[in-house]
Order: sequence, then C-alpha cells, then structure tokens
Amino acid sequence: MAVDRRGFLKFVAGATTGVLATPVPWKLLDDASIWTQNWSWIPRNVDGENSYISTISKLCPSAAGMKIRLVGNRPVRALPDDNHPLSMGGITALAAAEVQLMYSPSRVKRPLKHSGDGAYVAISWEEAEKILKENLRRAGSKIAYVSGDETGTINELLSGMAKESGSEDFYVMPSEVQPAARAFAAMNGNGQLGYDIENSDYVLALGANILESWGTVLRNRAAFKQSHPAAEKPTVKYVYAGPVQSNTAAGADEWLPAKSGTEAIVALGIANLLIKAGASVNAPDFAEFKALAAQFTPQKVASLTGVTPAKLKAIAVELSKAERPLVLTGSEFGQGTGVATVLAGTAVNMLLGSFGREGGVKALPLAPKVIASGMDRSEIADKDLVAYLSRISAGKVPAPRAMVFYEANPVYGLPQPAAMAKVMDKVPFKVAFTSFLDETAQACDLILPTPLGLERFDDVETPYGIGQAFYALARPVAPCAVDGKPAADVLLNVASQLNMDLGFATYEEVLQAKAEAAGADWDSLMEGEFFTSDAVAEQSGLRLGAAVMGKALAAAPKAAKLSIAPVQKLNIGTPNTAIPPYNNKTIRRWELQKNEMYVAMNGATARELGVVKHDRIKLTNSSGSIQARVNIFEGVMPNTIAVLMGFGHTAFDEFSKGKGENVMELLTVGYEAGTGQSVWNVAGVNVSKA
Amino acid sequence: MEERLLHPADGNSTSRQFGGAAPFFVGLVVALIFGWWAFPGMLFSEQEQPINFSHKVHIQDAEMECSACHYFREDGTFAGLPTTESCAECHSDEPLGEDPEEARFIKEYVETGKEVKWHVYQKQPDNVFFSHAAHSLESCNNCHDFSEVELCSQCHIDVANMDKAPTYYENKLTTYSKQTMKMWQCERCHAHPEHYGVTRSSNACFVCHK
Amino acid sequence: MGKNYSLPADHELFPEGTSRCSLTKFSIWMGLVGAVALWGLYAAFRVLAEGLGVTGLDDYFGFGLWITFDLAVIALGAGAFFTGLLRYILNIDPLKNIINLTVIIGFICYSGAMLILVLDVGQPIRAWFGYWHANVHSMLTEVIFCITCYLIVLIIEYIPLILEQKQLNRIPVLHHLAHNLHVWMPLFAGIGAFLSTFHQGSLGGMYGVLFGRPYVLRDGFFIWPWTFFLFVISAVGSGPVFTVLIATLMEKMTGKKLVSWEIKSLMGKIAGAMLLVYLVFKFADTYAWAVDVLPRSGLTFDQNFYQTIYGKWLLWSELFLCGVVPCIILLTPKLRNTPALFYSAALLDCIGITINRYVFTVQALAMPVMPFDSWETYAPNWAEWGASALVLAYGAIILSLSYRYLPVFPQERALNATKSN
Amino acid sequence: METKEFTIKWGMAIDLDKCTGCGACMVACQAENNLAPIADASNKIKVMNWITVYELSNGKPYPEHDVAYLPRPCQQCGHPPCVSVCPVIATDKNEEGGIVSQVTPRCIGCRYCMAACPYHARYFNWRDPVWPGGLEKALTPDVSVRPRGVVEKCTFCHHRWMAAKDKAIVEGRDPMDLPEGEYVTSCTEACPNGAITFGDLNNEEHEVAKLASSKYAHRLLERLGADTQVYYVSRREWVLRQLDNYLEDEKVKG
Repeated sequence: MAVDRRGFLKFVAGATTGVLATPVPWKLLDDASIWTQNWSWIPRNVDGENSYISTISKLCPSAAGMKIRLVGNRPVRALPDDNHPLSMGGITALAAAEVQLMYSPSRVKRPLKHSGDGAYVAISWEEAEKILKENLRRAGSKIAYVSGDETGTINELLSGMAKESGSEDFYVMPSEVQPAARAFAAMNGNGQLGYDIENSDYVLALGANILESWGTVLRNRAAFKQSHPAAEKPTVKYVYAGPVQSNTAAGADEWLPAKSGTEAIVALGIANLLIKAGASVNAPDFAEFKALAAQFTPQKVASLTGVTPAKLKAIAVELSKAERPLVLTGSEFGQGTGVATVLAGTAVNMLLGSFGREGGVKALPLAPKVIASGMDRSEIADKDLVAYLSRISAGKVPAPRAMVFYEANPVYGLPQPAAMAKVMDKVPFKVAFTSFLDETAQACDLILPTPLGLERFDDVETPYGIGQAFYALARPVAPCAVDGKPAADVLLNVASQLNMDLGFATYEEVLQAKAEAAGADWDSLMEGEFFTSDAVAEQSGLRLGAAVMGKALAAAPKAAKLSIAPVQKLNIGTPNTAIPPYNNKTIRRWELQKNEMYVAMNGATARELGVVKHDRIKLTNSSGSIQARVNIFEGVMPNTIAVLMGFGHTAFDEFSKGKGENVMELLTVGYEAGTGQSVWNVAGVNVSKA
Repeated sequence: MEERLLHPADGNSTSRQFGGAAPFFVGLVVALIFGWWAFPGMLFSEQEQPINFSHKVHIQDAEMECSACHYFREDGTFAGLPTTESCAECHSDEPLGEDPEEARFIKEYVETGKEVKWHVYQKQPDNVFFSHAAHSLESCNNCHDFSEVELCSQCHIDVANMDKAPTYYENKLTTYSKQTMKMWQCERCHAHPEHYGVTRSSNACFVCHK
Repeated sequence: MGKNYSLPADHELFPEGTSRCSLTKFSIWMGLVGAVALWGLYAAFRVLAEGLGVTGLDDYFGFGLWITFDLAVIALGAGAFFTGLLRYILNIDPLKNIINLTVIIGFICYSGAMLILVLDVGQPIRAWFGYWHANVHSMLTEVIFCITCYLIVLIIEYIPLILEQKQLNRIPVLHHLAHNLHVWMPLFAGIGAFLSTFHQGSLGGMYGVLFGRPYVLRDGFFIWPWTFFLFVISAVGSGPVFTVLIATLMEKMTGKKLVSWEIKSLMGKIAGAMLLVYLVFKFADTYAWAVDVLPRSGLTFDQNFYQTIYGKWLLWSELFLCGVVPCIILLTPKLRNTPALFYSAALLDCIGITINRYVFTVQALAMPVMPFDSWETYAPNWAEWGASALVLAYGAIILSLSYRYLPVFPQERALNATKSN
Repeated sequence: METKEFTIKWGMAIDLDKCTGCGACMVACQAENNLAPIADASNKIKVMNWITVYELSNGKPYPEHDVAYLPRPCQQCGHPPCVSVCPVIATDKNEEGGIVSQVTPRCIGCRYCMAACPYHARYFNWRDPVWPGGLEKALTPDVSVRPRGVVEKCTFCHHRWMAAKDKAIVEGRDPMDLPEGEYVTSCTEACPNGAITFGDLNNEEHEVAKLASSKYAHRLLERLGADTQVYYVSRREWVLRQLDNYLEDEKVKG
C-alpha cells in the first residue's frame, strides 16, 4: 500500500498524539534525570560494617595516635583517638590524610629496577631481593644506611646490618632529635629530654614550632587546648619566639619576634637576667655559664636577635614568677639547629628549677637496644648525615659502594639538595625502601615498595618532645594496597643470606623483644593499647655544657643583612609524603598560585627591596637560588623572607610535583664550633627582580 | 515510487480511501501499543539472582527468624544481606539439602570466599539514607497493628514463602531496580501529617537524603 | 513559465513586491554567520559534555556573562511586549509598521536566552524540575514560568507572520489560520504584556531579594524588592529603541528603507518617556540605597566599588551618559529628529541598560560582604563568548531568513517605491 | 525577619583565639564527605572545600601585626538567604536540628543559591569529580558522591547525626535526646586545638549554648539578619570587628 506525504504526516501526527498518551516521554524524562544522579563514571557508595582500629602514624612526624575507620575491610578515615596520649582527641592535617595516602597516585606499586637508559623496569620480588643481596655482598663494608624513621626499632636493624658488614655508616635524617640528644650527652645526661608541657603553667617556645610541627604536636596542642578554655582567659601563657608569625605564633598568647637561629642567644639573655635576679644551678660549670650568660646583656641580645630589652626583661620576669615554667627550644622548621640551642634552653629550665619538676623538663629512660650489633639512640644521634655527605663531597672520605635508603628522602629533604644529589651520583648502587616514588627513589637503582604504617607492623618508641616514656605498635589495618613488602622482613631475609647474625628471624620477634625491653605488654599493644611510663632516668653530675655553648656562640655566624626564615607546616607534608592529594587545598592562596610559590616579607622590607606584592623575585645565595613571587605579610620580621617548606618536588604526583621551589636549595650547611654538628638555620640571601 | 507511477489512479484512490482520519488513528494505535506494551519490556532487563535462594526453605523448614540474617549491628546500622562468611556458618562442607543450587553456592562462593552479588529489589540510590532502625514495629505499631512480615512488605517483596527468588528487573537507563521505591511512595507515610506526632519523622529532605 | 535570470533563484519565495540580494550573496552571508554559529556550537558542546568547568565562571561568580547576556537581551527584547501592548491594547496604530520586527526580535531574544540557560544550568537534563518541583517562593521560578509562557506567546505571535509567506499563504488552511490568529492577536498581546511584565519584574526581583548581598538588596521601601519595578520600566525604556536600532542596521545592510522615520521617532519618543520615568525611580533608588540599605548593612558607598573594573565610572555612565543624556535627546523633538543624535541616544540607552544588568549580576557578586574577604574579578572565557556568539548568530540567521522570505516590513514596498521614483 | 524554630538547633562555636590555621578540619571534611582532590588547588574560588579557613589580619604593620584564622563551614542560617531562592526546592531548612539541607540529585545547578550566600559556603561542581590512583577506594558510604553541575555545601556532617540516632534507637534510647558529644561534625572532631565546639544551641547544658551567650561570641555578618547557627568566639576586639561590617563611628556590639 502506498502512502503519500499527507497520509504519512497524518500518521506521524497520530503517533505523536499516541505517544504522549503513553508513559514513553514521561518515563524517559524522569529516568533521564535519575540517570544523571547515577552516572557510571561517578563512584558509588560501597556499604559495609563499620569497625575501628587504634594505631599510630608512622608517616606524620607528630607520631599521631589515631583510630582507623574501616567499612567492611576498607579503611576510609583516619580519626582522632580520644584516649591516645599522642592524639588526645585531635589529628594533624597530615595524619588525617593517611588513609587516602594508601591510594596515592605516587605510590610505588611493585619493585622497580632503574635500567641504564633511565626507565623503570618492573621486576619480581625474587629478582629484587637477589639484586639487593648481590650488591650488598659486593659492597662489603663500604656501605651506608640512611633511615627516615626517628622512633622505630628498624634503626637498630639497619645499623646492625651496617655494623655486621663492618661499616659504621648508619644515619637518620636530621631533625630536632640529634642536637637534643647531643646536647643532653654534653650535659653528662642520661636518657632523652622530655617536656611535660601539659603540667606547665608558662610555656616559652624559642623557635620550637610547638603548635605545628615541633615534637609530639598533638600532645602539645592538647595541652594548649586544656589551658585555653574557649571564651575565657588562658590559664597558661604560651609565648612563641621566632622570625615569623607562624601558626604557632597565631595560637600563642604572645609572639616575640626573634631572628632565625638566634634561639640560644635569647635563652642566654634570659639566663643572664635570671642569674642577676638571683637564680643559680647546682652544676659544676655554673660559674663558667654565669660568665658566658653575663656577656648577653639585653642590649646585645637585642642587636643580635631583634628582641627588645624591654620584652626580654618582661619575659624573664614572667618566667621567674611562674610556678612551673617551661622553655622549649628548637628550629622553626624542625631541623638544622645546633647543640647550643638546646643547651641554652635547658640551662634556662635549670635556672628556673624546671629540670626534673612536674611541668618541666624530664630525662626519659629509653628502652635498651634489642639487636646486639645495632646502635642505640644516643649512638645514632651522634651520626651526622649531612656532615658525612659533605665529607664525601669534599673528597675527605670515599663514597660508599652501596647506599640503602629506608623511608628517607635526602635528595629532597637535606640542605643544599643539589650537592647531596651529586654525592649520590658517586655511589654505584643505591636502593630505596619507600612507599612513594620520591626524589631519592628516582635516583636509586632499585626501588622497593614498603607498605605504609597502616599496612604493616612497626613501632614507635618515645618520640622527641613527649613528656613520658612511651611505646606503641603500628598495626596493619588493611592489606597492602600495592605489591609491597615490609623492609624489615626483606632486610632480615637478605641479612640471613649474607650470614649476618642479628639475633632474630622475623621482625615481629624484634618488636616483641623491644616491647619487652620497654616494659610493655605485647598482647595489649597488639590490641591497640600503648605503653607509657612516668619513670625518669637517674642523673648524676649534670653539667650545663657552658664550654660547649661558649665555643659555639663565639663562632656563631653573623646574621646576614637579609635572611631566610623557612616555615614548616604539616599540612604541606614531609619530604617522605610530599603534598597528600587532599592537602593541596589547604595551601593558602598567597603561598602558591598554579606552580609559582610565594614568599612573604613585611611591607617595610618590600619597600626597601623595591618590590610589591606579586612581583617575581629571585632569591640567591652561595648555595643556590629559587624563584618566587612576593607576598606582603606583616607578621615577618624586618629583613627576613619567610619561605614555606614542602614545595619544589621533582618526583611524586600531580598533587606536588613541580609546585614551587624547594627552600632547602638556599640553606647553607655550617658546622657548630665545638660540637661539629652540622647546622643550617641561618641563611643569608640576596633578592633580585626576576 | 515506481509503483505509484505505474498505478497512479490506484495510488490516489487508496489515498482517498484512507484519507481523512485513518492514518492518524493508525499512528495513534501503533504508538499506544508501542508505549504501553513494547516500551516497558525494552526499558527493563530481566536478571535472575546468581544463586536461587529459597526463603521458604530457611523459614519454614529450617525455622529461622528473619533477623537471623537481617539484623541490626551494634552501631545501629542494618546488616542487610548476610555475607558469604555468615552463610557458611551452616553451609560449609556438605550440602544440607538436595537443592543443586546449594551445592553450587558452596562450591562457587563458600569455597572461594567470594561474596554473592545479590540483586536487591528495593535497593535505594546512594543519595537516600534509609534507617531500618527508625522504621521499627515499636514505632509503627503505636497506631498500626502490623506483624513483622506485614511491616516489611510495606516496601519489600514478601519473599518469605517463595521457593524461587523473583526475577529482578533492572532499568537500563537508570540501572535501578524496577521495585526501587520512588519518593512519592516514601511520602505515602512521610507526607502524612498523622505520622509526625507519633514517629517524630517529618517529610524534611534530610530525613531521607544524604 | 519562463525564467528571469536577473532575479535570484529563490525569488518566488520573496514577499510580494520586494526585491532581495542574489542567492549567492545571501549564501555567503549565511556562511559567515554559520561559521560563528559553529564556533558557538563547539563551545556549547564542550560545556554540555564536560561541565561548566570549561567556562570562566567560579564559586564567587556563579553568574557571569551568560546571565548578563540573558538579562540584557530580555530587557532589550522588551520592545516586543511593550510595542504589542501599545499597538493592540492602546491602539496606537502606526506601530503596526514595526510590530512584526518587534515580535521577531522578541522571539529571538527569548529563545536565545532559553538556549543560553540550557548551557548555564549545571544539569540541563533536570531543567524540567523547574516546572515539576517548583518552589513558589523563588523569584527564579516566576522567571522560569513566565519566560516559558511568554516564549510560547511569542511563537504564537510569530506563526501568522510565517504563514503569510507568499507560498504558504496560498494554502487555504494556513491562510485562514494566519488570519484568525491575527484576529486573536490583541489577546495574545495582552497575555504577553502581562507575562512579560511579571518576568522582567521577577528578574529584577531575583536580585532585590538577596538580603545577603547589600549591593543589590532593595528592601525597606513600599514593596520588597522594588527592583521588580526598576527592571520592568528600564526594559520598556530601552526595548523600543533597540528594535529601531536593529531595523536601522538591517536598512544599512540591505540598502533599503524598511521603517519610516516617523515610526522610528515615535518609538524613540515612547522609549524616551519610559526612560524618564525609569530615571526618576532609578535616581531615587540609588539615593535610597546609598543612604539606607548600605549604612544599615554597615557599609559605605565607596566600599561597593573597586579599582577600574568595578569602579564608580560604571554607575555614573549608567546614570548620566547612558541615562540622562539619551533621555534628553529622545524627549526633545529637535534633537530626536536629528538622525545621528537619535541613533546615538538609542545606542547609549541600550548600553546603559546592559551596564545595569551587568553590575547587578557581576559587580554584586564581586563585592566582598565578609570584611576579611577580598574583591574578586571575573572575565568570561572563550566558551562563554562562543555560546553568546552562537545566540547572536542564531538571531542573525532568523532575522535574515525572516527578512528575505517573510513580509516583515509593511512599509517596505511603499518606502522603496517612493525612493526609486 | 522570620526564623524557623526547632526543638534542637545544632550549632557551632569556633574559638578564633585557638585556631592556628593548621588545616586539619579541611582535610578531615574532605575525607568524611567524599570531596574529590584536585591537582591544582590554587584557584581558591574554583576549589571545593566545605570548610575554608580564612586568614584575618589586624591590618597593622610589623611589629603590631596580629593574625587570626577563621574556619568557615556553612553557617546553617536560621533565615537562610539560599533556601527561598532555590527554584526546585533542592535546598531547604525544614528538619529538626535546623541544618540547611542540600539534596544534590534535585539540584539543577542554577547557582542562584551561591549568588545569595554572602558567606561563600556553597560550592559548584564545575567538573565531574575524579579520584586518581584508586583514591575512590577510600570513599565513605555516608555521603553520596556528586556529579558535575550541582551545588553542594557543608551539612554539619548530617549523616553522623542520622547514625547517632540509629544507634540510640537500637539501644532503646531516645534518638532526640542524644548526650553531648555523641554527634559532632568531622571538623569538630579533628581539630587538635579544640577550637570548634559543637552541640545543641537550644540545650543550655551544652557547652556550645554557653559559648554562644558569651560576650565574646559574635556571628558572621549578623546585621544582615541571616540568624546563623555558627558562633565565633574571640577575646580580641579587632577579630570581632571583622565578623561584621561596621561604619567608622559604630562600636562592636557586646
């Protein structure tokens, strides 16, 4: 039957009318809109039973205690743990992102071999262990180990392996720990300095970034929280001295502007005033100390540090009036400070009668080592990685044949990283045990993925800054998201094949022994409990270390006309984590724009330099140079440029790679007179428009 | 075209014959048949459960309570469907009955530890928060006189006496089950003023959405 | 029938007694416009496929070029409803000579605005929620309903014009349909005027109700929000001259006289009168805003302006250069009847209204209300320009086709015949 | 202006003298509420963060300079500017507790609510969210994942309230009489400085209610009349003064 055009049009009209009287258009309209809430490329909610596992962070330098929430068997959140002494109901911006870091795009997914042409080749664990074993054997005693862990027993294992092969070269990445340990050793002390912040009634933080990155931050913050009831007058005064009105300064009740690296001088200035007011210490070298302190008159302190005499006097008076004052010393950016800084701060504490007193400084006992051939904490603290690498660089010692990096990223995280990278080039075989493809891993021949702290057994022993002896286990909350193996297991296996006798077959046994040595109960540790002890280490013949301080300060570098003040913020990550995916939203607007970082200076300094906000500048000194834009922030001391740490990664993923530049390029290593400790907390800089 | 040229007269007469309203009504009928009869079949795909689960066997023969598998967890969440692990508490090594489906379940799921991808007839979209705890007998029976089965069947298919799991219809466009309740169905109770005072639930958006 | 090769190939479709350019020339023009439209379609495609992240909009500027564009064309398209009102309801007969054009422009403006809105909502597939799940308290709901209804009215008004196309009009059914629709036109004009008044008003109301935004908040006087009336009157104060400008542009492009000067002048006079009314209210409004709304919010007048981009020059231009000046010109017969001045005034009038819609949309959002917040700036990107250009191209296409094939201008024959004689 | 009243009024008091701007709340919020990370997050006005920390300055030069950080969640206005403007009732304030709801599957993405909100608490999904490298495995089941083209905002972790109520029901307790602390938001919980206090503003026993009546407690842009449920506490006058717009001769209230 033929249908003409008119008939067809009528048919269409009928069909249209008919369709409108069916569910077709209406159902499709509705379903299409439902489809938009259910797009296949948008992830779905995956339900399951909730459970919580208490553990401790191995990624966050604060050693945050935390509860991991699992849905089914999936970890989804790192939550604060009210009952944990290293959380006390809070979490850091870094630890809060820890579960998400399990799935970070920059995780090393499987063992990798760096082939000759620079490409990564995936290899099996079997092959990886074989390569490792052969190279360690070949290197013999010409081997160095570098660890990025401050609190774990893994350091005994690593140092034990070094010693077993005849090498003394085991190092931990530099932090506040080494100068503090060396200072206490210089005082003839026994144990680790601990700070009872929560029981103090006046807290003076000299450089120590206590509300952001210094020590066991969450515990510090919990003390701050307790002493600062909302909408009420604080019960404890917090004073922060440093060159930048940092996060700690924002929380502190008073910000005392003081130039970078002058913490010891401020402390001695206070000591001088306290001694004048009648304070003394029963120590063999008190007279020497008194003479030293007397040199630091308020006027001299003012000229060296920028702290006005009136302010200094006021602080000294407040300290002496307080019942349980506490002085904390450190570096605003958590590293590079000298032994003298800690000595001077401890001396002030002793003058205030705060040593060994509640709310003061304590000597915390450390558990004895369990791997006989390994090094204990004080031995480790004596090992200065930066000094070692500098000696290699200067040709004073030969480069090792092999280097083992355990969760350490010296290529990014050390001062003058370019020089450090050159040292690396001289080492024929380098292996990195790492969770993330960081700068150091990129420079290594073999890259071995380690499970994160959330995916393995590990331990934390008395982190620096805490006020009581502490031991806890990190426990796996989920299977490793990648094809990783715990470094300790791999190394124990390799060690046994190399006929090293470390005394243990598995790492769990090591941890059990350590727990026992610490006096902790293994079973309760395995349930997420933790061990704390208020025991203190007995002291005898404690000195002030006046001679050490005297030498160090006599030769202290003069502050440059224009200096750098590195600023550390935990939300931007560490050299090991880089910027976690969720954290780059927490970077402030005028800290980073696209890939350009901003540095901050006050208006007067900017005028003097002839720059305005957003200007592109080049910061140069003898170590290196970086480019940045100018931000004006009045919370920076005159002639000081505040530079945020944590930028300028050349490895990792799109969340951190290529963003800004690394301030470490500008930090020049010097050596503290008297102790030889490497320091880099004073850096001059020249600014030019770029 | 060719035909029209060959038989122009016929063509015209046909047109005249069918002229007027006829093509319109043909179109109308075709559309109605398509829209009411063919379209629903095209929109939904039919799927069977991966394992034929007989509620009848479990309830009548094994005398199990519904809450043996569908229970509340301590934190107030509803467990929904049991995991393979909990099924394996009874169905482990040897089949308990004759049904080949049970043997297959043990072989394919219990032995491998795999979870069964059950089709959930009333599966609500992600944006819906449904509290099983709030829709309890205590709450509803303040006024109603529901048995447990009656209450559950307000929303769920009454599978208690079924030997064969019903066919699951999936909307090809939305990927939701045909039985997924629409908002107006929830509102039969939620928008009912008499419910407010007794249940303290309202028809507020966030009572049900997440 | 013998072919006259001097005539364009499609000459049989032309309106009775008119001449048009060659089909080739017309095709080249359409090709040019089509190219612009293609660019716009590409932008539209990207926006629909990837989301509004393609545009220069952000969380501070949720509204930008597109909303400004929509508001501006809807205001300028107001010539349609207002001329219709005057012609059919108030029986100002001479306006019949331009009414067709106003209807086409109105149709283009409203349908174009709808097109932009489809892109501008994040979930176009859910756009029908606006009708089905309507929130009666929202000014935007009023806008959605009125625009939709009014667009339907405009389509109904446009249809008879299409049906009057020479070939179509030969079909008896269509001829009768067109005729009957014409008879009913006053009714549609009335409905259109009613709907259009409401949504022009509700567009203004959309801003005036934003009590979190002191820059646009207009409360505390007579009726809240009084921007409702400002937007209605400003639209009728500019729509008529916009129509005239389009007509003149078409005259320039076609080289023909399409609308007599008397009609243009009449439209100008009407717009001028409405503009005067508007300005009285606008000055009162600005004053009340500065001395009442702002201090109540703890803000000073100066705090509402920022650098050049959101500087006071915008306000002064809107009020004086593009308000008072055109108003004087349009209302002074001598000045009005000087074509150069008249067209300048018309243009300034339209620019003034566009500035008004722009600052209400963009500057309102740029102004930081939280004291510690900062001024942000907004610049549309290629995707927004592209989509806007698409609407302009679409308008040009509709207008070109309408002009070529439909009897849009009743005076065209007479005016051009006189000219050739 | 008319304000809807509820028996329970969830509210927050944020002590600006305790906040140091560390960002833990922002990270905890994203992880809790399934926000997607973004590689370049430097364009702060195009980056989604239900809680944003603003930096406040007293505007004085060194050494008189002072700084404060202000975390800004949705203020859960009693008289929300955003609700009445929504053409499709995607946002509403109609539930007990007074949390302003946002139902993203209803949202058509017109962004009128964003224009209405002076706090910039509302965010638009400019593109489809992406979780690279398997990051979607760490999504919670509590909050539905939003596609592009819709507006979203802080919900005071409303799902946590629902969970707390369910727990109470199953334990045979009254779900509308939760003990203080049983329901808190993710940011409140995370804050290591205890700067955020969360609870029922209508319950005088709750800490937040006490703080809200402190002379040091002010609300953001109070004079606009949005009647917010978030209070800011500071003992510093300059900080309080920046919580609202004041003419030169006006004094800070309180």
